Amino acid sequence: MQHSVSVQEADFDLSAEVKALTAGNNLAGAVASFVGLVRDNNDGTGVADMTLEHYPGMTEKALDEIAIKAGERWELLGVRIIHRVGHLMPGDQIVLVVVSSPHRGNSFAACEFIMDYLKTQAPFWKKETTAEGSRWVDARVSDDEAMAKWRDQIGM
Amino acid sequence: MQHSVSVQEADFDLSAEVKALTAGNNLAGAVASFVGLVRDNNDGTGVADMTLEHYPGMTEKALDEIAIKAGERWELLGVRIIHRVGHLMPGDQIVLVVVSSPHRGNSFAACEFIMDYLKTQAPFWKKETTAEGSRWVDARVSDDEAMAKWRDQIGM
Amino acid sequence: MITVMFFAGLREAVGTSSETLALPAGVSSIAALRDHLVARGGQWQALATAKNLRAALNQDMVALDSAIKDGDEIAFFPPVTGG
Amino acid sequence: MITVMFFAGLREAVGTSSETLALPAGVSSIAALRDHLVARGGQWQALATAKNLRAALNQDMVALDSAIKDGDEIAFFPPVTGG
Repeated sequence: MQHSVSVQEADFDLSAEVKALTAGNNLAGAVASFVGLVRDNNDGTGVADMTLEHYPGMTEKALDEIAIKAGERWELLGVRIIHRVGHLMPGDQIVLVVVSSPHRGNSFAACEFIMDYLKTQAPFWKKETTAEGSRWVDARVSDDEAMAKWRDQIGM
Repeated sequence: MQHSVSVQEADFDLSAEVKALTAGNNLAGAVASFVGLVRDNNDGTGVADMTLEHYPGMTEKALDEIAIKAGERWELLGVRIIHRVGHLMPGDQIVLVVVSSPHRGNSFAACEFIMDYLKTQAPFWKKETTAEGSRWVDARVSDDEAMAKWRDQIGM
Repeated sequence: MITVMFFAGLREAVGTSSETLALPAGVSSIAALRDHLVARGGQWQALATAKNLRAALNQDMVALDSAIKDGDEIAFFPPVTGG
Repeated sequence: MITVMFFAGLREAVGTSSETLALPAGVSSIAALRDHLVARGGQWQALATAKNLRAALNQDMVALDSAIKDGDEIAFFPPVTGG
Protein backbone atom coordinates (compact mmCIF):
# COMPACT_ATOMS: atom_id res chain seq x y z
CA MET A 1 0.00 0.00 0.00
CA GLN A 2 1.24 3.48 -0.84
CA HIS A 3 0.39 6.32 1.50
CA SER A 4 1.30 9.94 1.97
CA VAL A 5 0.32 12.67 4.40
CA SER A 6 0.63 16.45 4.25
CA VAL A 7 0.09 19.17 6.82
CA GLN A 8 -0.12 22.46 4.97
CA GLU A 9 -1.64 25.94 4.86
CA ALA A 10 -2.47 25.62 1.15
CA ASP A 11 -5.84 24.45 -0.12
CA PHE A 12 -6.12 21.15 -1.98
CA ASP A 13 -8.04 19.73 -4.94
CA LEU A 14 -9.93 16.50 -4.31
CA SER A 15 -10.01 15.36 -7.95
CA ALA A 16 -6.28 15.93 -8.35
CA GLU A 17 -5.57 13.90 -5.20
CA VAL A 18 -7.81 11.03 -6.35
CA LYS A 19 -6.13 11.02 -9.77
CA ALA A 20 -2.65 11.05 -8.23
CA LEU A 21 -3.53 8.16 -5.92
CA THR A 22 -5.01 5.96 -8.66
CA ALA A 23 -2.72 6.90 -11.57
CA GLY A 24 -0.89 4.02 -13.19
CA ASN A 25 -2.77 1.39 -11.24
CA ASN A 26 -6.02 0.04 -12.65
CA LEU A 27 -6.58 -2.44 -9.82
CA ALA A 28 -8.42 0.17 -7.78
CA GLY A 29 -12.11 -0.19 -8.47
CA ALA A 30 -13.14 1.84 -5.44
CA VAL A 31 -12.14 5.25 -4.14
CA ALA A 32 -13.77 6.56 -0.98
CA SER A 33 -13.08 10.15 0.03
CA PHE A 34 -13.88 12.50 2.84
CA VAL A 35 -13.56 16.28 2.88
CA GLY A 36 -14.17 18.27 6.05
CA LEU A 37 -15.30 21.88 5.66
CA VAL A 38 -15.40 24.84 8.04
CA ARG A 39 -19.02 25.38 9.09
CA ASP A 40 -20.33 28.87 9.67
CA ASN A 41 -22.08 27.73 12.83
CA ASN A 42 -20.98 25.67 15.83
CA ASP A 43 -23.45 24.73 18.57
CA GLY A 44 -25.71 27.61 17.56
CA THR A 45 -23.09 30.35 17.45
CA GLY A 46 -22.04 31.96 14.18
CA VAL A 47 -18.40 31.39 13.24
CA ALA A 48 -16.63 34.19 11.35
CA ASP A 49 -13.32 32.45 10.86
CA MET A 50 -10.99 29.90 12.40
CA THR A 51 -7.34 29.24 13.15
CA LEU A 52 -5.91 25.74 13.25
CA GLU A 53 -2.92 25.18 15.52
CA HIS A 54 -0.92 21.97 15.42
CA TYR A 55 2.13 20.23 16.87
CA PRO A 56 4.63 20.24 13.98
CA GLY A 57 6.35 16.90 13.61
CA MET A 58 3.84 15.01 15.71
CA THR A 59 0.97 15.77 13.34
CA GLU A 60 2.76 14.17 10.39
CA LYS A 61 3.81 11.24 12.57
CA ALA A 62 0.28 10.69 13.88
CA LEU A 63 -1.29 10.85 10.40
CA ASP A 64 1.35 8.48 9.06
CA GLU A 65 0.61 5.96 11.80
CA ILE A 66 -3.13 6.22 11.17
CA ALA A 67 -2.66 5.50 7.45
CA ILE A 68 -0.44 2.50 8.24
CA LYS A 69 -2.92 1.13 10.78
CA ALA A 70 -5.70 1.33 8.19
CA GLY A 71 -3.51 -0.49 5.65
CA GLU A 72 -2.87 -3.27 8.15
CA ARG A 73 -6.56 -3.73 8.84
CA TRP A 74 -8.06 -3.52 5.32
CA GLU A 75 -6.93 -4.46 1.82
CA LEU A 76 -6.05 -1.02 0.47
CA LEU A 77 -4.03 0.24 -2.47
CA GLY A 78 -3.48 3.83 -1.43
CA VAL A 79 -4.16 6.34 1.33
CA ARG A 80 -3.78 10.10 1.06
CA ILE A 81 -4.32 12.44 4.01
CA ILE A 82 -4.08 16.24 3.92
CA HIS A 83 -4.80 18.46 6.92
CA ARG A 84 -4.69 22.21 6.66
CA VAL A 85 -3.41 24.54 9.38
CA GLY A 86 -3.48 28.31 9.84
CA HIS A 87 -6.31 30.69 9.04
CA LEU A 88 -9.53 29.32 7.51
CA MET A 89 -12.92 30.78 6.58
CA PRO A 90 -16.38 29.17 6.60
CA GLY A 91 -16.74 26.91 3.57
CA ASP A 92 -12.97 26.30 3.38
CA GLN A 93 -11.72 22.74 3.13
CA ILE A 94 -9.91 21.60 6.31
CA VAL A 95 -9.13 17.93 5.85
CA LEU A 96 -9.02 15.37 3.07
CA VAL A 97 -8.83 11.58 3.26
CA VAL A 98 -8.77 9.48 0.10
CA VAL A 99 -8.63 5.68 0.22
CA SER A 100 -8.34 3.46 -2.86
CA SER A 101 -9.00 -0.25 -2.77
CA PRO A 102 -10.05 -3.09 -5.06
CA HIS A 103 -13.35 -3.23 -3.13
CA ARG A 104 -15.68 -0.51 -1.98
CA GLY A 105 -16.47 -1.92 1.47
CA ASN A 106 -12.80 -1.72 2.46
CA SER A 107 -12.45 1.80 1.08
CA PHE A 108 -15.46 3.09 3.02
CA ALA A 109 -14.48 1.43 6.30
CA ALA A 110 -10.86 2.59 6.12
CA CYS A 111 -11.81 6.16 5.18
CA GLU A 112 -14.21 6.46 8.12
CA PHE A 113 -11.71 4.80 10.48
CA ILE A 114 -9.00 7.26 9.47
CA MET A 115 -11.30 10.24 10.08
CA ASP A 116 -12.47 8.94 13.46
CA TYR A 117 -8.92 8.17 14.50
CA LEU A 118 -7.62 11.54 13.30
CA LYS A 119 -10.35 13.40 15.19
CA THR A 120 -9.18 12.03 18.55
CA GLN A 121 -5.48 11.28 18.01
CA ALA A 122 -3.92 13.86 15.68
CA PRO A 123 -2.66 17.01 17.46
CA PHE A 124 -4.70 19.79 15.86
CA TRP A 125 -6.68 22.43 17.74
CA LYS A 126 -9.31 24.79 16.36
CA LYS A 127 -9.86 28.33 17.59
CA GLU A 128 -13.01 30.02 16.30
CA THR A 129 -13.83 33.69 16.02
CA THR A 130 -17.46 34.45 16.87
CA ALA A 131 -19.39 37.66 17.56
CA GLU A 132 -18.42 37.25 21.24
CA GLY A 133 -14.71 36.94 20.51
CA SER A 134 -12.45 33.98 19.94
CA ARG A 135 -12.69 30.61 21.65
CA TRP A 136 -10.98 27.24 21.54
CA VAL A 137 -13.31 24.57 20.23
CA ASP A 138 -14.24 21.90 22.76
CA ALA A 139 -13.61 18.26 21.93
CA ARG A 140 -16.80 16.33 21.23
CA VAL A 141 -17.89 13.30 23.19
CA SER A 142 -19.31 11.93 19.91
CA ASP A 143 -15.76 11.80 18.51
CA ASP A 144 -14.53 9.74 21.46
CA GLU A 145 -17.51 7.45 20.97
CA ALA A 146 -16.77 7.04 17.26
CA MET A 147 -13.20 6.09 18.15
CA ALA A 148 -14.35 3.69 20.88
CA LYS A 149 -16.53 1.91 18.31
CA TRP A 150 -13.41 0.97 16.31
CA ARG A 151 -11.62 -0.16 19.46
CA ASP A 152 -14.55 -2.44 20.21
CA GLN A 153 -14.92 -3.70 16.64
CA ILE A 154 -11.36 -4.24 15.56
CA GLY A 155 -9.22 -3.72 18.64
CA MET A 156 -7.68 -0.48 17.41
CA MET B 1 -32.23 17.95 1.29
CA GLN B 2 -31.28 18.73 -2.30
CA HIS B 3 -30.43 15.88 -4.63
CA SER B 4 -29.76 15.32 -8.28
CA VAL B 5 -28.91 12.35 -10.44
CA SER B 6 -27.43 12.04 -13.91
CA VAL B 7 -26.99 9.13 -16.29
CA GLN B 8 -24.54 10.18 -18.95
CA GLU B 9 -21.79 9.10 -21.35
CA ALA B 10 -19.58 12.06 -20.39
CA ASP B 11 -16.91 11.87 -17.71
CA PHE B 12 -17.30 13.90 -14.50
CA ASP B 13 -15.09 15.89 -12.14
CA LEU B 14 -15.32 14.97 -8.46
CA SER B 15 -14.10 18.34 -7.13
CA ALA B 16 -16.56 20.25 -9.30
CA GLU B 17 -19.44 18.07 -8.09
CA VAL B 18 -18.45 18.53 -4.43
CA LYS B 19 -18.17 22.30 -4.91
CA ALA B 20 -21.55 22.47 -6.65
CA LEU B 21 -23.20 20.45 -3.88
CA THR B 22 -21.77 22.55 -1.04
CA ALA B 23 -21.79 26.00 -2.68
CA GLY B 24 -23.75 28.67 -0.85
CA ASN B 25 -24.34 26.50 2.20
CA ASN B 26 -21.78 26.53 4.99
CA LEU B 27 -23.73 24.15 7.21
CA ALA B 28 -22.10 21.14 5.58
CA GLY B 29 -19.08 20.17 7.66
CA ALA B 30 -18.77 16.74 6.09
CA VAL B 31 -18.64 15.52 2.50
CA ALA B 32 -18.24 11.80 1.83
CA SER B 33 -17.66 10.68 -1.74
CA PHE B 34 -17.31 7.49 -3.68
CA VAL B 35 -15.90 7.03 -7.17
CA GLY B 36 -16.00 3.66 -8.90
CA LEU B 37 -13.37 2.98 -11.55
CA VAL B 38 -13.08 0.40 -14.33
CA ARG B 39 -10.55 -2.20 -13.21
CA ASP B 40 -8.25 -3.82 -15.75
CA ASN B 41 -8.87 -7.20 -14.19
CA ASN B 42 -11.99 -9.07 -13.08
CA ASP B 43 -11.74 -12.43 -11.34
CA GLY B 44 -8.28 -12.98 -12.77
CA THR B 45 -9.04 -12.13 -16.40
CA GLY B 46 -7.65 -9.02 -18.05
CA VAL B 47 -10.27 -6.50 -19.14
CA ALA B 48 -9.54 -4.47 -22.29
CA ASP B 49 -12.65 -2.33 -22.22
CA MET B 50 -16.27 -2.29 -21.15
CA THR B 51 -19.72 -1.24 -22.29
CA LEU B 52 -22.41 -0.19 -19.86
CA GLU B 53 -26.02 -0.80 -20.88
CA HIS B 54 -28.92 0.66 -18.95
CA TYR B 55 -32.70 0.99 -18.92
CA PRO B 56 -33.31 4.63 -19.85
CA GLY B 57 -35.91 6.22 -17.64
CA MET B 58 -35.79 3.54 -14.98
CA THR B 59 -32.14 4.25 -14.16
CA GLU B 60 -32.88 7.90 -13.34
CA LYS B 61 -35.97 6.88 -11.39
CA ALA B 62 -34.08 4.23 -9.40
CA LEU B 63 -31.21 6.60 -8.55
CA ASP B 64 -33.67 9.30 -7.57
CA GLU B 65 -35.47 6.92 -5.20
CA ILE B 66 -32.19 5.78 -3.67
CA ALA B 67 -31.17 9.40 -2.96
CA ILE B 68 -34.55 10.13 -1.38
CA LYS B 69 -34.41 6.99 0.77
CA ALA B 70 -30.98 8.03 2.06
CA GLY B 71 -32.31 11.49 2.87
CA GLU B 72 -35.18 9.98 4.84
CA ARG B 73 -32.85 7.82 6.89
CA TRP B 74 -29.98 10.23 7.66
CA GLU B 75 -29.65 13.97 8.26
CA LEU B 76 -28.21 15.04 4.91
CA LEU B 77 -27.88 18.35 3.10
CA GLY B 78 -27.21 17.13 -0.42
CA VAL B 79 -26.83 14.02 -2.53
CA ARG B 80 -25.35 13.87 -6.02
CA ILE B 81 -25.24 10.68 -8.08
CA ILE B 82 -23.73 10.29 -11.55
CA HIS B 83 -23.57 7.00 -13.41
CA ARG B 84 -21.90 6.73 -16.77
CA VAL B 85 -23.09 4.52 -19.63
CA GLY B 86 -21.60 3.53 -22.97
CA HIS B 87 -18.00 2.63 -23.71
CA LEU B 88 -15.42 2.79 -20.93
CA MET B 89 -11.73 1.90 -20.59
CA PRO B 90 -9.77 0.59 -17.58
CA GLY B 91 -9.11 3.45 -15.18
CA ASP B 92 -12.18 5.36 -16.34
CA GLN B 93 -14.61 6.67 -13.77
CA ILE B 94 -17.97 4.82 -13.82
CA VAL B 95 -19.96 6.11 -10.90
CA LEU B 96 -19.90 9.01 -8.46
CA VAL B 97 -21.80 9.48 -5.21
CA VAL B 98 -21.32 12.62 -3.12
CA VAL B 99 -23.15 13.14 0.18
CA SER B 100 -22.95 16.31 2.26
CA SER B 101 -24.11 16.50 5.84
CA PRO B 102 -23.51 18.49 9.01
CA HIS B 103 -21.89 15.35 10.50
CA ARG B 104 -19.42 12.89 9.06
CA GLY B 105 -21.02 9.71 10.40
CA ASN B 106 -24.20 10.41 8.46
CA SER B 107 -22.31 11.27 5.29
CA PHE B 108 -20.30 8.04 5.38
CA ALA B 109 -23.29 5.81 6.14
CA ALA B 110 -25.50 7.39 3.47
CA CYS B 111 -22.76 7.28 0.82
CA GLU B 112 -22.11 3.58 1.42
CA PHE B 113 -25.85 2.83 1.56
CA ILE B 114 -26.40 4.56 -1.78
CA MET B 115 -23.61 2.55 -3.42
CA ASP B 116 -24.82 -0.76 -1.98
CA TYR B 117 -28.37 0.00 -3.02
CA LEU B 118 -27.35 1.14 -6.50
CA LYS B 119 -25.29 -2.03 -7.04
CA THR B 120 -28.32 -4.28 -6.61
CA GLN B 121 -31.27 -2.05 -7.59
CA ALA B 122 -30.28 0.31 -10.41
CA PRO B 123 -30.67 -1.16 -13.92
CA PHE B 124 -27.15 -1.07 -15.34
CA TRP B 125 -25.32 -4.00 -16.91
CA LYS B 126 -21.62 -4.28 -17.69
CA LYS B 127 -20.22 -6.14 -20.67
CA GLU B 128 -16.46 -6.63 -20.63
CA THR B 129 -14.08 -7.30 -23.49
CA THR B 130 -11.33 -9.76 -22.58
CA ALA B 131 -8.75 -11.69 -24.60
CA GLU B 132 -11.36 -14.48 -24.95
CA GLY B 133 -14.04 -12.14 -26.31
CA SER B 134 -16.81 -10.21 -24.67
CA ARG B 135 -18.89 -11.34 -21.69
CA TRP B 136 -21.64 -9.97 -19.49
CA VAL B 137 -20.40 -9.43 -15.96
CA ASP B 138 -22.02 -11.69 -13.37
CA ALA B 139 -23.72 -10.13 -10.37
CA ARG B 140 -21.78 -10.62 -7.15
CA VAL B 141 -23.15 -12.41 -4.11
CA SER B 142 -21.16 -9.91 -2.01
CA ASP B 143 -23.30 -7.09 -3.41
CA ASP B 144 -26.49 -8.85 -2.37
CA GLU B 145 -24.97 -9.40 1.06
CA ALA B 146 -24.05 -5.72 1.38
CA MET B 147 -27.63 -4.79 0.52
CA ALA B 148 -29.04 -7.37 2.95
CA LYS B 149 -26.95 -5.80 5.74
CA TRP B 150 -28.87 -2.52 5.30
CA ARG B 151 -32.19 -4.34 5.24
CA ASP B 152 -31.27 -5.97 8.55
CA GLN B 153 -29.91 -2.77 10.10
CA ILE B 154 -32.39 -0.15 9.03
CA GLY B 155 -35.25 -2.03 7.39
CA MET B 156 -34.46 -0.77 3.89
CA MET C 1 -51.36 -2.91 -25.37
CA ILE C 2 -48.36 -3.62 -23.19
CA THR C 3 -44.68 -2.91 -23.80
CA VAL C 4 -42.19 -5.66 -23.02
CA MET C 5 -38.50 -4.84 -22.83
CA PHE C 6 -35.35 -6.97 -22.55
CA PHE C 7 -31.89 -5.95 -21.42
CA ALA C 8 -28.28 -7.11 -21.45
CA GLY C 9 -27.65 -10.84 -21.98
CA LEU C 10 -31.37 -11.53 -22.12
CA ARG C 11 -31.84 -8.93 -24.86
CA GLU C 12 -29.14 -10.66 -26.88
CA ALA C 13 -30.66 -14.10 -26.23
CA VAL C 14 -34.21 -13.24 -27.32
CA GLY C 15 -32.90 -11.06 -30.16
CA THR C 16 -35.00 -7.99 -29.47
CA SER C 17 -34.89 -5.08 -27.06
CA SER C 18 -38.57 -4.21 -26.99
CA GLU C 19 -41.94 -5.22 -28.37
CA THR C 20 -45.48 -3.96 -28.06
CA LEU C 21 -48.30 -6.44 -27.93
CA ALA C 22 -51.89 -6.81 -26.79
CA LEU C 23 -52.11 -8.14 -23.24
CA PRO C 24 -52.66 -11.86 -23.98
CA ALA C 25 -55.90 -13.37 -22.73
CA GLY C 26 -55.49 -14.97 -19.31
CA VAL C 27 -52.18 -13.26 -18.61
CA SER C 28 -52.44 -11.25 -15.39
CA SER C 29 -48.95 -11.46 -13.87
CA ILE C 30 -45.36 -11.01 -14.98
CA ALA C 31 -44.75 -14.72 -14.45
CA ALA C 32 -47.71 -15.57 -16.72
CA LEU C 33 -46.38 -13.15 -19.35
CA ARG C 34 -43.02 -14.88 -19.19
CA ASP C 35 -44.72 -18.29 -19.68
CA HIS C 36 -46.65 -16.86 -22.62
CA LEU C 37 -43.43 -15.66 -24.27
CA VAL C 38 -41.56 -18.90 -23.52
CA ALA C 39 -44.37 -20.81 -25.29
CA ARG C 40 -43.28 -19.15 -28.54
CA GLY C 41 -40.33 -21.56 -28.43
CA GLY C 42 -36.90 -21.02 -30.00
CA GLN C 43 -34.87 -18.17 -28.55
CA TRP C 44 -37.73 -17.36 -26.15
CA GLN C 45 -36.68 -20.35 -24.06
CA ALA C 46 -34.03 -18.00 -22.70
CA LEU C 47 -36.73 -16.49 -20.50
CA ALA C 48 -37.28 -19.90 -18.92
CA THR C 49 -33.64 -20.84 -18.47
CA ALA C 50 -32.35 -17.44 -17.29
CA LYS C 51 -30.68 -17.70 -13.90
CA ASN C 52 -32.11 -15.21 -11.39
CA LEU C 53 -34.45 -13.54 -13.87
CA ARG C 54 -35.41 -10.05 -12.67
CA ALA C 55 -38.31 -7.90 -13.76
CA ALA C 56 -39.52 -4.32 -13.60
CA LEU C 57 -43.08 -3.05 -13.82
CA ASN C 58 -43.46 0.52 -15.02
CA GLN C 59 -39.78 1.09 -14.15
CA ASP C 60 -39.92 -0.28 -10.59
CA MET C 61 -38.12 -3.52 -9.79
CA VAL C 62 -40.76 -6.04 -8.68
CA ALA C 63 -41.28 -9.73 -7.94
CA LEU C 64 -42.29 -11.99 -10.83
CA ASP C 65 -45.70 -12.67 -9.31
CA SER C 66 -46.68 -8.99 -9.61
CA ALA C 67 -50.00 -8.31 -11.34
CA ILE C 68 -50.00 -6.57 -14.73
CA LYS C 69 -52.69 -4.82 -16.72
CA ASP C 70 -53.20 -3.17 -20.09
CA GLY C 71 -50.92 -0.19 -20.61
CA ASP C 72 -48.09 -1.49 -18.43
CA GLU C 73 -44.39 -1.42 -19.32
CA ILE C 74 -42.76 -4.71 -18.28
CA ALA C 75 -39.02 -5.38 -18.47
CA PHE C 76 -37.06 -8.63 -18.09
CA PHE C 77 -33.34 -8.65 -17.34
CA PRO C 78 -30.51 -10.40 -15.48
CA PRO C 79 -29.35 -9.19 -12.06
CA VAL C 80 -27.93 -5.69 -12.39
CA THR C 81 -24.17 -5.10 -12.40
CA GLY C 82 -23.68 -1.32 -12.36
CA GLY C 83 -21.67 0.82 -9.99
CA MET D 1 17.77 18.42 29.44
CA ILE D 2 14.16 17.90 28.48
CA THR D 3 11.91 19.94 26.21
CA VAL D 4 8.41 20.75 27.44
CA MET D 5 5.81 22.07 25.00
CA PHE D 6 2.33 23.52 25.43
CA PHE D 7 -0.42 23.86 22.83
CA ALA D 8 -3.70 25.65 22.20
CA GLY D 9 -5.59 26.95 25.26
CA LEU D 10 -2.97 25.55 27.59
CA ARG D 11 -0.19 27.39 25.73
CA GLU D 12 -2.11 30.62 26.17
CA ALA D 13 -2.76 29.90 29.86
CA VAL D 14 0.86 29.19 30.79
CA GLY D 15 2.10 31.97 28.50
CA THR D 16 4.76 29.96 26.70
CA SER D 17 4.88 27.44 23.88
CA SER D 18 8.07 25.63 24.80
CA GLU D 19 10.83 25.53 27.35
CA THR D 20 13.99 23.52 27.83
CA LEU D 21 15.02 22.55 31.34
CA ALA D 22 17.12 20.03 33.21
CA LEU D 23 15.09 16.98 34.22
CA PRO D 24 14.20 17.96 37.81
CA ALA D 25 15.46 15.66 40.56
CA GLY D 26 12.88 13.05 41.52
CA VAL D 27 10.76 13.62 38.42
CA SER D 28 10.38 10.35 36.52
CA SER D 29 6.89 10.56 34.97
CA ILE D 30 4.83 13.04 33.00
CA ALA D 31 2.47 13.40 35.96
CA ALA D 32 5.41 14.23 38.24
CA LEU D 33 6.66 16.78 35.71
CA ARG D 34 3.22 18.39 35.69
CA ASP D 35 3.27 18.59 39.51
CA HIS D 36 6.73 20.14 39.36
CA LEU D 37 5.52 22.83 36.95
CA VAL D 38 2.30 23.46 38.90
CA ALA D 39 4.43 24.09 42.02
CA ARG D 40 5.81 27.20 40.30
CA GLY D 41 2.41 28.77 41.07
CA GLY D 42 0.71 31.58 39.16
CA GLN D 43 -0.25 30.73 35.58
CA TRP D 44 1.23 27.23 35.99
CA GLN D 45 -1.87 26.29 37.98
CA ALA D 46 -3.50 25.89 34.58
CA LEU D 47 -1.74 22.53 34.31
CA ALA D 48 -3.54 21.39 37.46
CA THR D 49 -6.97 22.72 36.59
CA ALA D 50 -7.00 21.73 32.90
CA LYS D 51 -9.94 19.50 32.10
CA ASN D 52 -8.89 16.26 30.36
CA LEU D 53 -5.22 17.19 30.13
CA ARG D 54 -3.48 15.21 27.39
CA ALA D 55 0.22 14.58 26.91
CA ALA D 56 2.64 13.36 24.29
CA LEU D 57 6.06 11.81 24.83
CA ASN D 58 8.46 12.16 21.92
CA GLN D 59 5.49 12.90 19.68
CA ASP D 60 3.37 9.91 20.68
CA MET D 61 0.18 10.47 22.64
CA VAL D 62 0.61 8.72 26.00
CA ALA D 63 -0.95 8.39 29.45
CA LEU D 64 0.14 10.86 32.14
CA ASP D 65 1.79 8.13 34.21
CA SER D 66 4.28 7.40 31.42
CA ALA D 67 7.94 7.39 32.48
CA ILE D 68 10.27 10.13 31.19
CA LYS D 69 14.03 10.46 31.05
CA ASP D 70 16.67 12.96 30.09
CA GLY D 71 16.47 13.99 26.44
CA ASP D 72 12.72 13.48 26.11
CA GLU D 73 10.29 15.86 24.42
CA ILE D 74 7.11 16.16 26.49
CA ALA D 75 4.01 18.05 25.38
CA PHE D 76 0.90 19.07 27.32
CA PHE D 77 -2.33 20.01 25.55
CA PRO D 78 -6.13 19.88 25.70
CA PRO D 79 -8.06 17.16 23.82
CA VAL D 80 -7.46 17.55 20.08
CA THR D 81 -10.10 19.10 17.81
CA GLY D 82 -8.82 18.71 14.27
CA GLY D 83 -10.54 17.20 11.28
